[in-house]
Amino acid sequence: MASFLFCAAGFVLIMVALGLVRVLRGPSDVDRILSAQLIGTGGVAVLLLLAVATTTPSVIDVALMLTLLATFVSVAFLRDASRSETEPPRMADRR
Amino acid sequence: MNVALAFDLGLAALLVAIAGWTIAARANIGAIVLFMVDGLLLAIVWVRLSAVDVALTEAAIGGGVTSMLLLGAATRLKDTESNPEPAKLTLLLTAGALCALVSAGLAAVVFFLPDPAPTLAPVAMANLAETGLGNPVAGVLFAYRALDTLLEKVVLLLALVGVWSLARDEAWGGVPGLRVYARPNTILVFLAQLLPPIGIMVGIYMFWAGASQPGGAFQGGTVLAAMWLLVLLARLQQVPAISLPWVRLLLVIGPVLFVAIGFLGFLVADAFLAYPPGYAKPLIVIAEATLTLSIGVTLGLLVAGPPETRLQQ
Amino acid sequence: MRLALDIFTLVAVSAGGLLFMAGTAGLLRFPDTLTRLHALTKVDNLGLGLIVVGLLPQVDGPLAALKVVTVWLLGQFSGAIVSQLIARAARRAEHQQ
Amino acid sequence: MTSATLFGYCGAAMVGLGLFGLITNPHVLRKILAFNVLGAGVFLMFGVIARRGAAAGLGGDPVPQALVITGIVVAFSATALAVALLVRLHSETGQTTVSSEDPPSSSGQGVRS
Repeated sequence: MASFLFCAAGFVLIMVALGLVRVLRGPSDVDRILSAQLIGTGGVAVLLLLAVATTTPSVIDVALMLTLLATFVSVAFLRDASRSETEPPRMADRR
Repeated sequence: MNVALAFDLGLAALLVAIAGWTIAARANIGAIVLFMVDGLLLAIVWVRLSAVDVALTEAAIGGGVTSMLLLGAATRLKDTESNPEPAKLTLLLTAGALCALVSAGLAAVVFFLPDPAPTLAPVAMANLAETGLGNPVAGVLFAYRALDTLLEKVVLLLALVGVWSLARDEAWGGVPGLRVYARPNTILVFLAQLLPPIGIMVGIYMFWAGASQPGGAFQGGTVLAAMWLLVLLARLQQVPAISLPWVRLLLVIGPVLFVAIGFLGFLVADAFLAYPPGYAKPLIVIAEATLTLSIGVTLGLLVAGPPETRLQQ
Repeated sequence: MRLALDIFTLVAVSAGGLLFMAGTAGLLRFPDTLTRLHALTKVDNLGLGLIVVGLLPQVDGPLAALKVVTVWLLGQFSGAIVSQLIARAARRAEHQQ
Repeated sequence: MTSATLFGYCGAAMVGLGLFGLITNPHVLRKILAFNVLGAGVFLMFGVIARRGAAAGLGGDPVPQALVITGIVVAFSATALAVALLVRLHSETGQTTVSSEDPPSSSGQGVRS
């Protein structure tokens, strides 16, 4: 069973890595965050598979951490993606 | 061929390929997204190297707050995106050759590492029982190398002082220039109301579980920082001015308590940061709890950046 | 019984992996941001979900199982909201062009 | 070849790549990014040494692992400081690059007198 889970983890890893081509192509920053979101989910899946394959339950905590932080980064990124075109950054030196 | 080794081979190839792509990518935003992905892969690599504590830290920092910091900076500097003149070919070739040489040297070091490898693991384990901790990494951080851990928190504070000192004179003591969402966004507010309670629970769990299994103050503090920033981004709370007393108090309470415990060591044990026998675990847990809080606030303010608008009176 | 559970894991995890493949294909092949987002959400919910369900018989102890399910629920919840935010950002970018 | 040495070569390659980016890319933000890649490579080599020192029932030597955790924290602090410096540099002079050929001109758009 462990070897199968390793294979599955490797397969998911390769699949989401292929999705990274979207980062290269864009065209917009929103498309870039899409592939980051995909690889975030893929990373969580890989970590869960590894946690079971190597019977180290504490690895599940890493997946939990990743889920929380990936959400946070996506939110931060979308702030930048939706804002950069609409208004200039607020700066103290525009006096 | 062993399946695990095949997986590692693929992981390693992907890691190096994406690292190279991060360096070579044309657009700044693209490079940062790739860097974030590399952080995620590194977390998986640390799991494969049986270093779950480090994997937690890397997932929180490399994939999380560092990326957010760099993304914020990249958006601000967006108008300067285009690279005016690419580096000269001779420079590229020379630098490439020299860097390849450095890599080759390091690879040789890895190849010629002594066998059997020297290790401190038995020594660390032998005395771990005295600290009452079950997690050897926490034991190293808070018992054998406590001074390092203390100074690491001081470095965080010094970096924050450095960031703040980049403020303009008239903005000193004011509100950090963290850019929040421009208009109120109901879905985001919903997320920022629901996720932080879960996140705070995870943060407390990280530090609490850190005594006996992978986790610890730093990982917990990072989660707290991320959740706080989420609340600020959604405009549920105003970004606080850096001169507010509670901000200053939260920043220093962890390190100050840790130093106090250190000096207590002079009185009841023999040396600075020595824990009295039998009290090691409660003292470490108290120090870690306050450090978690301080680290959370410090990281959040480091990401928020220097103050930009003056205090409204 | 053990064999049945193992086969269940095999099937569910494989299906999850295939969904990841489908998601990647969608991300690369679909013509615009919103349809790509559509492909992505399937992976977020069902792909991860199938892998989690498939892993459940294999984890040792109810606590670990609970944590795995928590990861999935958290991922699904935040995935849904982030998708909404992505869609809004994409719409706004479209209007500006 | 074991997994540990494999990741060791990986770390060595990342150090080289990071160094290359640090030297050749004039954009400061990219230099900061490259510096982080370099640092990640160094940490990875530490991790390999930790993994090879697996003993006493542990998967790795906890001392290098603890050092890496401290290192990641310090690298983050340095990155935050560098980013703040860069943003200030940009708001003062409008520049985001450093280059050896042309010294920063004093006619930058935003220089305050």
